[in-house]
Amino acid sequence: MHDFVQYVMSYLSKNETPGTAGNFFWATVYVLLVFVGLSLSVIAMNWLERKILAHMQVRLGPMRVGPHGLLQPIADAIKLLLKEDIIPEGADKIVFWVAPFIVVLAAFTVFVVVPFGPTHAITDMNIGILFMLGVSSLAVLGIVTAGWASNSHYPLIGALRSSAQMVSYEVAMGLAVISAVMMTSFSDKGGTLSMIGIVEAQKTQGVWFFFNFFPLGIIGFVIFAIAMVAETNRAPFDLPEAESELTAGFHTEYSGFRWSLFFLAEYSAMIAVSSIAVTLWMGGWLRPFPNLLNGSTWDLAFSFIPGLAFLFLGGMCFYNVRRMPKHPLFKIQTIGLAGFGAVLALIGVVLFLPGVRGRLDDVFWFAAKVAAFMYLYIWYRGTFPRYRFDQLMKIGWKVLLPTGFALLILTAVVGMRTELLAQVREVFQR
Amino acid sequence: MNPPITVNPPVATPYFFYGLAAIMIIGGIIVITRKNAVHSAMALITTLLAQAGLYLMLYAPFVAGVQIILYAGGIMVLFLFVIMLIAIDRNMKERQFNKQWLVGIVAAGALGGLFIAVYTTVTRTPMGAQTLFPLGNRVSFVESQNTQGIANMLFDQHVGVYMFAFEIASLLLLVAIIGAVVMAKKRI
Amino acid sequence: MTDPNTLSPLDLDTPDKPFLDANELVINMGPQHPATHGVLRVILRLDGEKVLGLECVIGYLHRGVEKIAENRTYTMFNPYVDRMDYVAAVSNGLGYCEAVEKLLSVEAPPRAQYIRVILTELNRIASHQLWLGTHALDIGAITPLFYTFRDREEILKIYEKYCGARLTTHAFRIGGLQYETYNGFEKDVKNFISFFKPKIEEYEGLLTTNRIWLERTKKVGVISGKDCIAMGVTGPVLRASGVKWDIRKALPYANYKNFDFEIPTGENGDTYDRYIVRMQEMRQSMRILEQAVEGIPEGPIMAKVPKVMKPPVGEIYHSIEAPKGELGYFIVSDGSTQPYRVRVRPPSFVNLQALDVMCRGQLVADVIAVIGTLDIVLGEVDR
Amino acid sequence: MNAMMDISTLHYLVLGAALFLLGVIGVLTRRNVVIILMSIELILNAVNLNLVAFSRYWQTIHGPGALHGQVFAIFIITDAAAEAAVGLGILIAFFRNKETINVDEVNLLKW
Repeated sequence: MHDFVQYVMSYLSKNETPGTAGNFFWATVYVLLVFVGLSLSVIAMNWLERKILAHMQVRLGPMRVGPHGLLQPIADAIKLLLKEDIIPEGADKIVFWVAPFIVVLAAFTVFVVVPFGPTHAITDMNIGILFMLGVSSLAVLGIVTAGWASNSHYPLIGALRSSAQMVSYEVAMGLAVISAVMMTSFSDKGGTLSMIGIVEAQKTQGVWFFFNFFPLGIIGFVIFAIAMVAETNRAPFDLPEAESELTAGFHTEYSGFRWSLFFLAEYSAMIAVSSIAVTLWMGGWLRPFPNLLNGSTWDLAFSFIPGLAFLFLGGMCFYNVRRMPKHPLFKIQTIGLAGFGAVLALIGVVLFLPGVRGRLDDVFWFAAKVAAFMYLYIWYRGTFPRYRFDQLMKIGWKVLLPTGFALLILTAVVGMRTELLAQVREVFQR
Repeated sequence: MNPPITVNPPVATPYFFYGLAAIMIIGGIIVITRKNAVHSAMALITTLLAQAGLYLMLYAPFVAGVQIILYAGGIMVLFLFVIMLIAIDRNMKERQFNKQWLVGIVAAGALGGLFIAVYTTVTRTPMGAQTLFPLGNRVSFVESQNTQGIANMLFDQHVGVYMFAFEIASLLLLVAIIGAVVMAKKRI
Repeated sequence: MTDPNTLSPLDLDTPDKPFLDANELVINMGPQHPATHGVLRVILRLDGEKVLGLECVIGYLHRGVEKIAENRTYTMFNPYVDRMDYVAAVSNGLGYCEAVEKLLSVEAPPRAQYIRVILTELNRIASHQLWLGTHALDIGAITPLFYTFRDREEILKIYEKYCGARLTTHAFRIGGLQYETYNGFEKDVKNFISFFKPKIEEYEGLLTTNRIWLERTKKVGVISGKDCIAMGVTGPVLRASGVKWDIRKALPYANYKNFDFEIPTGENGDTYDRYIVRMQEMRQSMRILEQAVEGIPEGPIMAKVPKVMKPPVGEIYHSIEAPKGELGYFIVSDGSTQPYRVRVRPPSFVNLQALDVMCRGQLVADVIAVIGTLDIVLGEVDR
Repeated sequence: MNAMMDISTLHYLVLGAALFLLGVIGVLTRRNVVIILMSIELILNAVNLNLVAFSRYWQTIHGPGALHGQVFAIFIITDAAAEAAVGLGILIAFFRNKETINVDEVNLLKW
């Protein structure tokens, strides 16, 4: 027993991820934490998307279940779990069963390497970014098999569309990623594919790759940002599930629990690709302006922001408690909202504790950046019409791909400019 | 016995090897026996992913990553795509094996015999009689240098010997792209 | 290519072959499909995703309105016309009332005519709003739908205050109006005009210069003015193809000749032009509304019509410019209290015939865009 | 750890040989071209497995920088991608003309 405690405690002094330290206990804890956190954020994302989209569209969104519809995702989950699980006549049963699990597995497995902080990742892989791209590309297998196994025309077309779309955009996405990975190699430490290494490189080079080699970093980021929307089949690239054309695309025939797995996978894939973007271009867990506003005073000031943000959210809840109707029917809702605000405020207060503050503000900054991307996704959905299939392919192959190649070459040239100039000078001197 | 340059702990226990090997063999058997090509493809994907796991056990993470991206995520999607494009319903009702299946199995058996013969051959060496590939030569490497090592092999001016081969491979891919387009497109 | 006479009909008898082999795939879109605006069934013959031809199967909403007319008196039939194009019920009522008035040789008094024009133009705006929302939704923009429904609500409120109903209003009576306007009717209309003017800009801000919207609508579903005339296509579809034909100007009915407004036309006859034309039409309707609400004269609202209507033996064809095109009523009277025959020329039905011409060679996604841009209402197509 | 339980190069080689045999049986006995192509993928993978195992064996002798086997494996994966693309392209062209994907019906050099 003492050995076990020793084993558990020994990790805390180490300054590395549990996977790297080879500590199975903490690795399991981290896996569970990431899984729970991901599920919670998918639930939160579901509620937020409905509320934000509703307010963009001059409606209120869910208001009935819980204060401001806060419990609506839970009600939806219960409804979905209780629904009949229909398997269509003539469907390939085994494949039909397996397909959603492939998608969910692919979407969840990528989080093994996502760095929420310098030590807050399940493991740090030498091939981190390669692993993420590879595993997230496995999701397309689930989508294709789901469409095929349904034994119906609309899902089949949806599946073909989505596989073509995802395979095409993976190329452009890969090019953008390579350009960012290449940027890590223009320092003394040498390049790396590890997710943590990429953020560390941004720290040592003193610049987020978004601003690196202006405007090359921005171009790479934009390519990735377009490709990632296409990869996750979201508006305006939501052709595989284009409601007005293919009813629901590849998951037309799915219902209940299996459908909710697709839903879960879609949202966690969105979070996954956003984390890639944040890691590669937005400086991962680094706080804003680490090089401009440096020094211990600024560090201290920025480390208070997470707690303040939660306190602000809690304060908003209490403000809205005052605005709730005073009717007795709303009593439970008012109390619920106050309780929610209290929980948020409590989290905020806990985040002020010095020990917690130092360990968790990385996670906060990472989550905040990912949340900004999530908001972008919702914003796109509220604003844009849908592309047509040939236009989608045209953008992927005729715009993003050549731009990506040019970007790759330019990044290499700009990054190696001193060496190149030296060589040119050598040639002229001869 | 002195521990070799142990930088990494062992990736996994031998049970992982046996588990992954069993998955691969069962997957391979399913691939060549199923009527339905989609089931075959799914089994092949499982085999490929298990193989990626074996690569990780062999301290070859980069090859494992390439295996996942290219094989499982690229080539197999292409396979599934084509299987769905061609009508397989009719094909499933037909005879699945050709007339030379007996000959085929006999030939494969002979090949297997050859393998067994090779792997059990005992040669005399200064260290005594041993098979071609002696047991127990596990060693650990700095895993984090794998990608860089492969890059050196491919691109480095001094160590790299595969630069030319790399260029030829890109040419091969170009030819393959053009060939595939010519084959598959109805009207060019 | 688009000459309707040379189009070979869709051959549905030969069985469809596999996907890539003969490259022909027959897909059944509808009658239950989110983008066919009700119960339209479209049989598509596809080459990959390219449309080789299509055929509309209609009649899922057939209620025999024309036959019902033969068993009702002229007055009793009046509410039925509202149920045809339920989105533009007021226009349908106007056409029918004016046709019977012509048959009876009476004319509605000026005050009634002004109020009729106001209500009809409001209805045109409401219909175009609904079209815009659903059309944008089909193309994937979900937000305009909520904007248009928010603003359409204001029009429906005016209707509700005026006659108690919101959708199938039955606002007009043969010979004029049944109800006098309520107190503040003019103020409400004026308020609506000032409320709605910035809203059009809001819609256009979301769509008109949106790259994706341009790509999805430009050069999609092109039809030439000649083809339109050959197929009898009317309304904004015809005008977007460059033909300046509006019955309000060409054969003025009600008192449209008193108003100053323009006929917006397009050039290319594609989906984008139709969008622009309809947006302009909303603006022109506002112009008419401004003039009409200023000039409502005092006076009676009902002409002298007999309690039991027995029009003289004869026949009449009267058409008006409904929001979707030419809405015509052909009524044959045998001198009794009931019409011998009522034939409706619904714009949606005629416009729908152009779908095949407009969709050939386009992609499946364009079929949805074209169905949206034709602005059909299945209640009117099937009657 | 027990030396018998330790996984040596030979273990990988035996597994590779088994996969290779499965692939060969598939190629020789099946009629469906798609499955034959998949069997070829099996064969290529068996070879890859051997190469990576050899690479590790080689590294124990020549140091961690000697990654020849892994580089070869990557080349073979590239090759497999090219092979799959062209093979499936031929398959589609063939299916379009003959409406079959059985190899024993491909017995004419022209049609």
